[in-house]
Amino acid sequence: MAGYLVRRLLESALAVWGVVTIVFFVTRVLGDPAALLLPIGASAEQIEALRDNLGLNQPLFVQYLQFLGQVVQGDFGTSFQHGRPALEVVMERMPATALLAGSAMVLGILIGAVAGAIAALKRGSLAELVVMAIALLGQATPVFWLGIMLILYFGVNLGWLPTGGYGTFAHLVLPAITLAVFVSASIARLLRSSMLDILREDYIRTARAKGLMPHTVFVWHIARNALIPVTTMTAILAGELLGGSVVTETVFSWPGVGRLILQAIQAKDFPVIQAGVFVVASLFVLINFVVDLLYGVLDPRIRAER
Amino acid sequence: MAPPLLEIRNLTVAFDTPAGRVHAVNDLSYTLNEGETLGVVGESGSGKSVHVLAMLGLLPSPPAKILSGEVLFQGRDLLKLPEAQLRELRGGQIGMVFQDPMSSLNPVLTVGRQLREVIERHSDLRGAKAEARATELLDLVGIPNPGARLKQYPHEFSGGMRQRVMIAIGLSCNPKLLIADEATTALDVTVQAQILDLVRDLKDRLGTTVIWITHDMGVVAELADTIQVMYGGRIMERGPVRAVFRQPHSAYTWGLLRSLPDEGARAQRRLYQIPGAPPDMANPPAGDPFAPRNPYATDRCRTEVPPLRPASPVPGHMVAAWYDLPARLAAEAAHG
Amino acid sequence: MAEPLLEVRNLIRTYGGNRSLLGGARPVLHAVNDISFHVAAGETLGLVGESGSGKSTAGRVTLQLEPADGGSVRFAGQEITGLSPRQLKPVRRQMQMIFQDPYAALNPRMRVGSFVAEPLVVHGEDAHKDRIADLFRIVGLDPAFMTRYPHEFSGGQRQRICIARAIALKPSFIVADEPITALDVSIQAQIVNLFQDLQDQLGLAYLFIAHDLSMVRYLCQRVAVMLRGRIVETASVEQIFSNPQHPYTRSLLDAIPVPDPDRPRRKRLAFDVASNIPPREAVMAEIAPGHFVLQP
Amino acid sequence: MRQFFSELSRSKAGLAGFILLVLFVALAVLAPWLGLEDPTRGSLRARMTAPTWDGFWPGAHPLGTDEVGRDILSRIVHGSRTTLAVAGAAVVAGGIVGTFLGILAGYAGGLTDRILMRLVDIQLAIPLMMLALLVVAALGPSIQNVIMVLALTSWIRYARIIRGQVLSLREREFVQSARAIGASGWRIMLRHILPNVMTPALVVATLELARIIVMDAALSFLGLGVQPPNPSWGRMLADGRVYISTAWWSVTFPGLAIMLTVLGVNLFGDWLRDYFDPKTRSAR
Repeated sequence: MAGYLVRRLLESALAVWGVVTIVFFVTRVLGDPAALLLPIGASAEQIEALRDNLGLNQPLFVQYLQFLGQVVQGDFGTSFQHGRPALEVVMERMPATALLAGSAMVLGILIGAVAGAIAALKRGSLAELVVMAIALLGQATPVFWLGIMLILYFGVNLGWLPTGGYGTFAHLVLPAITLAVFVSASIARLLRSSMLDILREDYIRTARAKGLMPHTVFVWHIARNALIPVTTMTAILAGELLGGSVVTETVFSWPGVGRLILQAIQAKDFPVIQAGVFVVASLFVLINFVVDLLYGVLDPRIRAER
Repeated sequence: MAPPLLEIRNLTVAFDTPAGRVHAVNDLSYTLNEGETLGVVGESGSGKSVHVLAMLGLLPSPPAKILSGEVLFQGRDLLKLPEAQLRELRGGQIGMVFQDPMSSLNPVLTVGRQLREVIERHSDLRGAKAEARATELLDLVGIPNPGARLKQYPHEFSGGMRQRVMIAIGLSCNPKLLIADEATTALDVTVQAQILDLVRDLKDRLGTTVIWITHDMGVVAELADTIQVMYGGRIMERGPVRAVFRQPHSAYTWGLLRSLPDEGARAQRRLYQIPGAPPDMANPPAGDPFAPRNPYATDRCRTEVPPLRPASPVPGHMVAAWYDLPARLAAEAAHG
Repeated sequence: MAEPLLEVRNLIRTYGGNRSLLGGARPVLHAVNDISFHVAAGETLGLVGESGSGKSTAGRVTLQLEPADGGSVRFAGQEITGLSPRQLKPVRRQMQMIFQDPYAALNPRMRVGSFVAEPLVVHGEDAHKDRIADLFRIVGLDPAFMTRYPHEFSGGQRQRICIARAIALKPSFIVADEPITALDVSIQAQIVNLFQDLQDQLGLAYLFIAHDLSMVRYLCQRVAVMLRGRIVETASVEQIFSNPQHPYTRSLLDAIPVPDPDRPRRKRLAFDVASNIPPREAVMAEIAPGHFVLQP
Repeated sequence: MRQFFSELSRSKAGLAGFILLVLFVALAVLAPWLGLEDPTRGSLRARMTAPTWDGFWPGAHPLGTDEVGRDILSRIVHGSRTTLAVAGAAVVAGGIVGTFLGILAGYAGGLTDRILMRLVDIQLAIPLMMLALLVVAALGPSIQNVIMVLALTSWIRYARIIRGQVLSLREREFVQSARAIGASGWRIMLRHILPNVMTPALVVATLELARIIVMDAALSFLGLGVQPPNPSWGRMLADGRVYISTAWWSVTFPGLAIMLTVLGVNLFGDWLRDYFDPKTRSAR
């Protein structure tokens, strides 16, 4: 187990290093930051001087090593737009992103789990049909469009909720519901199909042959085993939410990391792009790490392999 | 004479498939007395497993459908019993052991938990008392160090040990009837031998009635009082083990026995082989299902299903055949 | 004495062990641990053992489907361990394999005719329809079935298809890994007889792998019994059945359920495989001509 | 083929999905011949006209017009060309690369497998949307680049699933048997493994098609997709969003088009998976 932990930590570190490398090389292709930093009409000499100053004239590999050295110290450079350390700018926006993604996740899992379980247990009923139809629609609806539609109806037409922004609980409602629809649709569909698979397992027949009460069979034999695929799905959805934050936060004018990264890309603000993607990817790597450990708790067979 | 423990009357079970309705069990009737051990022999598609799952309400429906019949257990018709009452019987009065001990135990729960939950379901034992009973059961089925083993998960047990656990679960509430469905098929021969010894010992000690489903004639010979040979969803032959093995009256039973390698039979190079293949249950042959593979089949066999009739003077020896096998064999022998 | 067709000496095959930094270390498992046997042309050797005894691994390593970690395999006078795939190709014409599960042994996306013809194609031989049709007839199948896909066949028919493929190149040696275990009882005898007939017609030698001794007595001239990666006893069928020496062989014989209700039943001596690992220093001793037993 | 359609006609959901898909593909292919208005030219007189069915075809705007007076129906129909072409190309490209690498990793094993799977892990650490954004921002939003980026986010899904399939296929006895007759590695991969992973690859492809359509729309929505004057659904949403309080139709219909397409793909994909899955097949 300890060996496994060390190995898994090493893998995580390797993944983060890979991310840093990809981000470094991709951003170097984006354009010339020196030209951006100076006012329009700056002379070629001025640009050259600044390039020298920023270390942009050194060989790419040297720049990469320097960059790695800085990243290890948490230094992503100064934001061109904000004039402050990039990591600081990103971390300021982190709570907003975490709040939105977290509340959407919790809400979505709750709704999705209940709906999926009902659909699996009431096979062939009207309830299953309704749940599955809604889930299918929910999965097919692009999150950003659903957001716009909810804004149109509840914000513009009914005027019940703010159309965007951040600060109060009312601001959180629409974006959280929008994302929760997507999460719960995926969870409901996955839970239903994995429960139907589990229902075909031999050990369910054993449980029924033991004359156990239906709720015992459900909780300890069906749900307990269905937790494993749902955990996997949770990690995947977390990635989708973090990646999709770029879009949702734009739709709802939500001041999170996603919107910050988009603005930074438009402004070619490399330090912020790098810091932003680094933070989001690290968070995602961390989530995957935790989920992996959770498997060990949920599935004794996996525990034994480690 | 005491009434039989189990009486099945005209049980017919079918599966609805895209290709149409497939009859897995056809008009099956038999009785089982208390303390008796019944060995049910048949190959895939014979209906041997389906009929016991059907009577305990364990077949998924759809696609399975019980079309007719009664299953009287201690006088009560299981097929008409509400699910709640059937649940009381399952695991309590009737224990079951399945073929694959690998997949029949829940992989994420400890063995102790899976034993305790059935004990607590059907008895008043709780907590430490249930734990003690679970330990006692593991000990009973010959698992060393039962106290520690209870805390382990199924994957930490070998196949044979897992099947012992399944037997412990099946026996946990002192059932009147234990049903084992191919319980030793997935096991190594030496482990199978140990399990057979164990079951023989347990049924002698506890007086349990047993239905042992298998495809192995040898296992039946070792364990059963009565043998019931099934084919194509029907009983081909049934009777006291000794009588049936000594003089089978169904060509199928006879073929199965002859195709086994004999002790000291090396001189003859070829085994007797039953020609053809098991019937396609979606398109079963008319008449006797075994007729297309039966060298002794008569025209009547191919058109009309033979009823189960007394086969020999031995009480309870029944056969479903339009032909007289011993007479035919004797005639063949006389002609050289 | 002439060299036997197949001569296996001190064969070793291990699994697990150290891997790279991120792979983690697993304990070494000796699946096959220093075993030796030989098969003469036209002979059948039974290799008997329970699950985990290493018998299937032994079969695969003999055919070089897995590399040996030690020891030698000589086939028709040629050392075949350590050969490259290219060097092995001509040898493969001579030795074939038949598997346990006829459902997994056929490519579900290939017509059975092409499947049977594949060895001929791979070795650049004429794979004309007539030749395939002959193969179908030899194993007792209707050549009209050639254009069908595997799912249209029963287990017994599938095993016949596999046998047709195995004999397509007219090999002299076949490893049959529990070829009847997965079949219905009423079909097993058909396949066993087919094995006998093919041996008579083609002069094949078999390594017949089985998990119990019941069919072995019928098919084999000699038997080797495996336990935990070691061979514990080798002898002629007659010697094994009449005079078994190793306690494990005895328990295997004892375990065969006898289809005779009149045989008196006694409680068997339990042989616990887990606690009877043959010690490393044990060696085989010849206690009678051709009868070898592992001595502790 | 006949069996395929007879099974399909038995599933309402699968059939509905198939019809939706065929409908959108037909619209996309036939767009120039449908007598629609020029999707790129508007008229200032017709700015932000609400949907009207008067004097339908041609002349009216059944789905209204946008802020520069372009017919929304025409833009949606022409936009489907871009969407389906981009998504289709990305799915095929990602599918070919991913399937190939998946087979290679699974069959070759060892170092090849380790390196490929580490690469997958690293790429998976960056949420796909962010990776796509970064790369498009760096390379510029041309059609080829968008396709490439979408394929880049897609190959890993194929590779992972196909590799898993190959790992179990590799142990299957017919593959062992092919090795026993002396077949080469390439022959085994091509004749024995590839045909047996085509169905899972196809199932992944439908899942991916749905995901890629949405991601493509999201990229356009953020202004990093296919550039104007080519109509694209995501771009229409972004443009219409500004006028949300006065012209609801300009955001509603493009989104509806995305949703229906994805719904069609998902419905058909679900059915396809069941159709190919032996477990559910035998249960039916």
